[in-house]
Amino acid sequence: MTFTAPVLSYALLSPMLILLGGALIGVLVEAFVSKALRPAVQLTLTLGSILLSFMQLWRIRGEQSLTAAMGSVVFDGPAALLQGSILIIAFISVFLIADTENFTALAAALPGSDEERHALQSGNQVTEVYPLTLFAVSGMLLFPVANDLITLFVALEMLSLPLYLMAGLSRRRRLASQESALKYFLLGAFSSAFFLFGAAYLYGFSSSISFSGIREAIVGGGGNDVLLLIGIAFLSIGLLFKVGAVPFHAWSPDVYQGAPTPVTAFMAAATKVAAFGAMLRIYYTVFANAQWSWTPVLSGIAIVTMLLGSLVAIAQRDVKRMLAYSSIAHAGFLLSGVIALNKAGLDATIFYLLAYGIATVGAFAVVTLVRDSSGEVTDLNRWRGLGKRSPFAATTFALFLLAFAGIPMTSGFIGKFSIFSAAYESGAKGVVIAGVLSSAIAAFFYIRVIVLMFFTDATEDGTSVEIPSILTRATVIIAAVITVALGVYPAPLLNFITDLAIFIR
Amino acid sequence: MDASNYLYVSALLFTIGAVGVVVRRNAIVVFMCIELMLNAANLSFVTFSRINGDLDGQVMAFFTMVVAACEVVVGLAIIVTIYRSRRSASVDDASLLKR
Amino acid sequence: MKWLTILMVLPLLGAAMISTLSKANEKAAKQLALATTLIVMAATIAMAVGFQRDNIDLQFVEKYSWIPSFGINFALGVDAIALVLILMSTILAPIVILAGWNEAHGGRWSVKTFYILILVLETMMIGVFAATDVFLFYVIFEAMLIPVYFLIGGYGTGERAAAAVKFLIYSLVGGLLMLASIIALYVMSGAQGGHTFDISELSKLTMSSTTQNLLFLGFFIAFAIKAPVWPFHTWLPDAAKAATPGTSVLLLGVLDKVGTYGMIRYCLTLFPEASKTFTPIILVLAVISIIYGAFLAIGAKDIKRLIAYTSISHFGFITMGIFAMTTQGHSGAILYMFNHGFSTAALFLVAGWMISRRGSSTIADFGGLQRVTPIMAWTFFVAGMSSLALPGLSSFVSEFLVLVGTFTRYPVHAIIATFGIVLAALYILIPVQRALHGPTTPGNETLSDLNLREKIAIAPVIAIIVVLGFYPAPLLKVINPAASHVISQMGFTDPAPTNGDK
Amino acid sequence: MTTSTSLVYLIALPLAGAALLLLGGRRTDKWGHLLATGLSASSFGVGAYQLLQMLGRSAEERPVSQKLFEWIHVGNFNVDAGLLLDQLSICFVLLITGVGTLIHIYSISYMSHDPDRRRFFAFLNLFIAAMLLLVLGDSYLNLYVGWEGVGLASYLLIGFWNQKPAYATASKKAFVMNRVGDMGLSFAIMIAFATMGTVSFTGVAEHAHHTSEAALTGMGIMLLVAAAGKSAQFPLQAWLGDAMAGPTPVSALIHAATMVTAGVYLITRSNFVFDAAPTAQLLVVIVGAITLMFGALIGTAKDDIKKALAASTMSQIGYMILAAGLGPVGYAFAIMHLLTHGFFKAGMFLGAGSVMHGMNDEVNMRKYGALRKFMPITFATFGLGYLAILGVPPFAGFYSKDMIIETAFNAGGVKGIILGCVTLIGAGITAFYMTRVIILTFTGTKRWDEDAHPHESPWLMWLPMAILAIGSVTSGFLLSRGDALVNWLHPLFAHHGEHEELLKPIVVSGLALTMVAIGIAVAFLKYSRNEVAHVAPENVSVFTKIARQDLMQDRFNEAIFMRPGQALTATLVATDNAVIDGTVRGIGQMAMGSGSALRGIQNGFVRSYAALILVGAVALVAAIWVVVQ
Repeated sequence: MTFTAPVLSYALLSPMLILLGGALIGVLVEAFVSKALRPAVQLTLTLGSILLSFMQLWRIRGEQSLTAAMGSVVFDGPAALLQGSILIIAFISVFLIADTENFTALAAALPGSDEERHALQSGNQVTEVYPLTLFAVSGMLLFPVANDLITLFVALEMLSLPLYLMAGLSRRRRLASQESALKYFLLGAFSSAFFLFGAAYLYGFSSSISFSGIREAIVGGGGNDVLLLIGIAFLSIGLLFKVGAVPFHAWSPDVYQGAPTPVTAFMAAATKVAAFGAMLRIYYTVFANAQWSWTPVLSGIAIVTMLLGSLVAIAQRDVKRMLAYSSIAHAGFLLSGVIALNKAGLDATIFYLLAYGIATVGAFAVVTLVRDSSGEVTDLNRWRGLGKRSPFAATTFALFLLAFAGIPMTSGFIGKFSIFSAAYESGAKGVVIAGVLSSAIAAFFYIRVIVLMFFTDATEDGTSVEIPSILTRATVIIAAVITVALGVYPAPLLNFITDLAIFIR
Repeated sequence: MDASNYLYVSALLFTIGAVGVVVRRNAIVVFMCIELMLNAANLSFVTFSRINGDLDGQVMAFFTMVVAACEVVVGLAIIVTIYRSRRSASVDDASLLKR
Repeated sequence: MKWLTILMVLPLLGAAMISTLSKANEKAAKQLALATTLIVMAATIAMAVGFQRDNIDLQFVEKYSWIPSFGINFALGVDAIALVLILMSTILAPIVILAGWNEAHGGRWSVKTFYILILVLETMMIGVFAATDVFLFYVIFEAMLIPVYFLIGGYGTGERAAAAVKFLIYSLVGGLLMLASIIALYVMSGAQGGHTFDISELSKLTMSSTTQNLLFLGFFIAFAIKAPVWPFHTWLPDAAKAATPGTSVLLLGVLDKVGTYGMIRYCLTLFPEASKTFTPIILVLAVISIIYGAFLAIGAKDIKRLIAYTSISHFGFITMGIFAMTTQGHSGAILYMFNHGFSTAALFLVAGWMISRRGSSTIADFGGLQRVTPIMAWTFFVAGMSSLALPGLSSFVSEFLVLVGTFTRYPVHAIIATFGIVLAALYILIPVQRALHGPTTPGNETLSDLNLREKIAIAPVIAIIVVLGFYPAPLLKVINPAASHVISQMGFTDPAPTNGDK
Repeated sequence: MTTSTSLVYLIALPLAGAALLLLGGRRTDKWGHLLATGLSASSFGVGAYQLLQMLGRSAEERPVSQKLFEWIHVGNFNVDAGLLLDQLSICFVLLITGVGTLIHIYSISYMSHDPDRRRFFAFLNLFIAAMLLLVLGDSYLNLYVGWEGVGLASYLLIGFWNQKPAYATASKKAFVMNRVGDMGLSFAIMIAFATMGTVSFTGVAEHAHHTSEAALTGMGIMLLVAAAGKSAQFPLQAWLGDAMAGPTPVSALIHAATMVTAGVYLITRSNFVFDAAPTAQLLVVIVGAITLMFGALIGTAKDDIKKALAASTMSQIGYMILAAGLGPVGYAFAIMHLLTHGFFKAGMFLGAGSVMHGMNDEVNMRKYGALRKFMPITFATFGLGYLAILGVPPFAGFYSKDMIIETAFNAGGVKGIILGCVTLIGAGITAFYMTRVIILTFTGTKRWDEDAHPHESPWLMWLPMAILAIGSVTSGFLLSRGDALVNWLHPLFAHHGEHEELLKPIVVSGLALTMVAIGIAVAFLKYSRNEVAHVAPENVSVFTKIARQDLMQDRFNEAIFMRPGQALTATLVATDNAVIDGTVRGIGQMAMGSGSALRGIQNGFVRSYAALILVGAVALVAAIWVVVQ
């Protein structure tokens, strides 16, 4: 019996490997570098490895349609684009995370205990969040390029587990933070159980764990459809949970609110990209030929998601919760891109993911700016008159809201237009109409916030806006610039996507 | 003996686990139920692997165990922190965040 | 020479220059804004001179690729209709700035912001009429809302925030309906030989009558909200009441015209069949608007709301003229758009001066102004006369053309609409009597009459109103070819004299 | 048709005057009135010149036209700003400019104490210009411009003292009721264009004969509505009485001599329409008959001298309209009465003004009396006008009115007899109320307020009165000598066969004079013998009470139009807020409500979230199952 060594083609894996390397070093730094230097070192390390991996990604973007690690990872145009988006978002999110003000000095210490206080006073700030971020990012990179069920599952957990922990790291309102971690974890695990069960049935149906194998089985037909359908259904649950689609959305408002805002920004933006990336690959390649079974159901979910997200957002009084619901609504919009199941849909979804992700990071970045003595202020009523006290925060936040609302001249509009037209092209008129309708509803509450900030006068307990750290300011500005640029002249990016985004099967 | 019976067992286990998650209050128990579901999935992997006569399913099962182990680490960490700060492991007590 | 681009860029340059000024330097901001708008006006007139009357094709055409992957172009060009409206907008802009010299004070934000918003708005006003690419049109159509939103909400009075929101929500809902239609058009164009947003290309699309009707509605409702046509009108009085007079002039005088302009340029050209299908309903709505608006104007207690309601009535006339499908009706409607711009401007500006002096916009608070401030009173009177379409003033020509044009094809509608002229007499003369006549009510004795700046601002408006009343030929010569072109494209010919079917 | 380049000056001169005085402002206060008078006079000069020119030409060469500029050309709707001066319009031109000038002169003194005299003269000039445009326009649309122009001028002049709320209301009322008439005119124009494709007089005249009677009837009725509005004919007569709020010269010029007769002009001008539309013509007659009685009856009960004269104006115009309604035979007489009436009624109004001038603007005749001695000239001129309106030979009214009565009788059949009687009785009542005016004002005992020092007016005022008086003595004779006016106008109207005469002219005159005599007698018995109460007695017949209230016309309008209108307005305002805006707000509320309702799902319990997921999972499977089946 001859044994051939597996070909891994490291070049294609390198973006992920670099990040993992960075993460491991980060762990060592956490252990051995003096607490004075630690934050700086960690930050440079994290940014550095993200940058490096991005450069590597840029180098290899051309080498399309290659599979790596014995075909368990596929690297094609969409993969490059999605990984690129994730890295960009991660990069600017790290700027926010760098503002340690948000994170507990010592996660292990009891809330309000002397231990904690002491850690805080002695400036003994643990910075495990950086390596965790890197682990999560590498998982996210792996998620959309996974080419078999094992890799997919591993990637899913790789990106989830760090996030569960990061959600619990808030310095203020720690109980809420921990609670959000718990909820996120339990529900996440719960859904991944469904995911795994679905995977099992797909394997049972196709007697293969590789996507190509499953796809062939579907194309060939003749298998036991019951297995297939249960497989699709349960696998979808896992993915829909990650993107926060109704009725698997319940976790997101609580977690978004409880988690430290930088983390919220990071997961709201990056997780969506990763999860939708995976969805695109799976539904566009693997399940494409079983579309008769799942498109209608997914359309239904998309519609419900848009409407419910928009409607409930109206009634929110907390900025972060409102953004959470708005992100639910956007999940619905994005789903219509998945349903489209055509080239236009693919391009549109990828564009939308990047545009939306960046705007989201920007929006949450602004939220981190609005503070008073006891930390961030997320109660909308205390945002009254923000326009007067902090034109910068108010204006940029308004810009991001308009982008969410899909007002022309912002990236959001181009995204909405392209994704809806793709859906319409595929004949999903109902989804488009629901989309338009919920956009109208959504506009209602975005505008309400703008009115709050600009047209009403501050209540006596006025929120003070602390001078933002350079990095946070940078994040906001970068996000704003990109949001406008993509709205005014999106042609280059769109062309780039159109040329690159072709799945290999 | 017909292998499909194992599938019924695994489906049963999965259901028990799922229901358990919904009905039990203690975070640890809830987590155990989830583990149960994972193992149900594993069982069907193995069964299918037997039915299909290839090893992929079993490989998958191994991976699952590893991942589950990681999950336990993270999960217990979180649950323990909560327990320490709340002096209770009931998932219903943790309901600050709502509406 | 790239006229249209230049026109669109100039205000932006002005805005940029203003933004470099210090907040304190309000005077400079005003002067800079005024200068900019004057230059733009001059440029527009210069362009208009070079316009070839009898050429019904688009002129001053420009086209730059914008988003190739969607077949979107930054395409500009004007026909007579667009030209007339651009002319109106750019003439109104400096007048508004000069007339409302101090209305930016007491706003939430600095004076310079106000003028930056105004100039940005001017760019969009030009662009929205000049766009020949549906996508570009939509982008400006929507983006335009933002500056107005901040102008109302930031510098208005009273319930300004609520009014601004109402305005924005209404418009956005309409816009989204239009977006749905636009998406459908885009997809269809893709299916029928290449994605495009070029109007002339899109008008060639073949589609089932059901589709056409639905898409038509998508566009029409958006425009009916903008115009506004009954029953989509309730945002206008609130907005007009809350906004500063200058803003109201731009809102009613220019922005609302986008609605009626859109009906001609998009509804009729893109969906001729559907337009015919819906004409009966639309005509009814138009007639209702005319009568209904007039009655609400009669019932209005607030002078700004009153003017807003009169506009609803006037937009009824315009809509009726558009869908009467006769050259008279059509030319009349287009001329009406132009005239209404100026008569409303006159009314709003003078009303604004009255209000700013009296510190109240309730009609009952005025009285006997004719004795205290004769010039202001008579200016208001003349504006009112043109609003009730007194022969010899510009509005008469357009209103009569609309009526006569409608009568030849839809006599009943025309007859009902004509009752509007009696109501018009009431809704103008009632405020005239309450505000200008009678004994001078306490608190008004010391009001000051118009100062030189205000006289200079209002003089050209009055002049235009009078001159065009007696000699509209120059405008009509420009409008007629375009109007009859649209009519013939729709496959209509004017009804021949019936001799009473003898 | 001859063309001319000088017609425009007729209008341009007074218009320039108005513009100059209005824009010039206070600077022109000193000489403004003189300029205005001069311009109006020079306009009269142009008119006279035109007449001479015209006389020099043969009948069919007489009409003169001038195209000023291209006005409205759209599709096949082509209207130029063009003027037409023919035998008909020249009569009006001279009446307007002539009487107009006299009244300008009169006003110089009458308004000398008014701070706004300049504005007054500006408005007078504006009126002259508009009125000339009305009679000179060569198409219905040009006429329409003048038509509303005079409406505007009348509005401005009635409300000249609008600081008095009542006056302001009066002016508004006049404008609005006129607008109702204008609406009729615009309908007529629309019908003309839709059916004949033209709105010019010549064009319509050509097409009329091959256009269906239905269309022409419609057009005719609409023209009648217009005429009723402008000429205060039933049922749009209510505004004229209140219009007396204006300064007296205005009442003389606009609401007696010229503007209110525009309706007669419109109908005679549109003879080609009415001749081809008998029904419409009949309506014209009916309206005329009703109004002449209506006005006469109101006249009997008025104590306000101006209102009494106004009522009489209404009734006299009734005569003209009636005559015009009698077709080709009547047109000329209508115009003749119009001209003579222009003289004597204007004269009497100026007289009334002169009286008021002497009595500190007192208008209640019950507070006059025995003024004969104090203002002899006024009395004389007024008296001549009185004789003229009564139709006593050889005064002007005798010729014009008797012609109308005669033609009425000759209209044939029952119609003829009814109309004849109506006109006769009208003549009688006229005699009654005019005599009443004379007695109450000039004869009898003094019933003045203490502070009244009646005195004769300055020459600037009595000169015009005198001239007009001469006119009211001679005009009738001159115009009818050798059927001068009839022959002059003849070419414009359809030729008509001779009617068989029901009554000989002499008989008619006899009857008329008898009626007049009776009227005078009754008046003397009632007012001259017994003392006149200082305040109007209340113990009078219901009939009188009703007459005092203008036969309930205002109550009628209020009940039928005003109150329902106000109610409707109120309802619509309420609806707009509650229903339409309410719906919009409701949608907003709904979204809000459902939003907060759905928040309930998010109860914070992780187990219920899990349950949600579980349910979702089951639902998902079920859904897919359904889809597949």
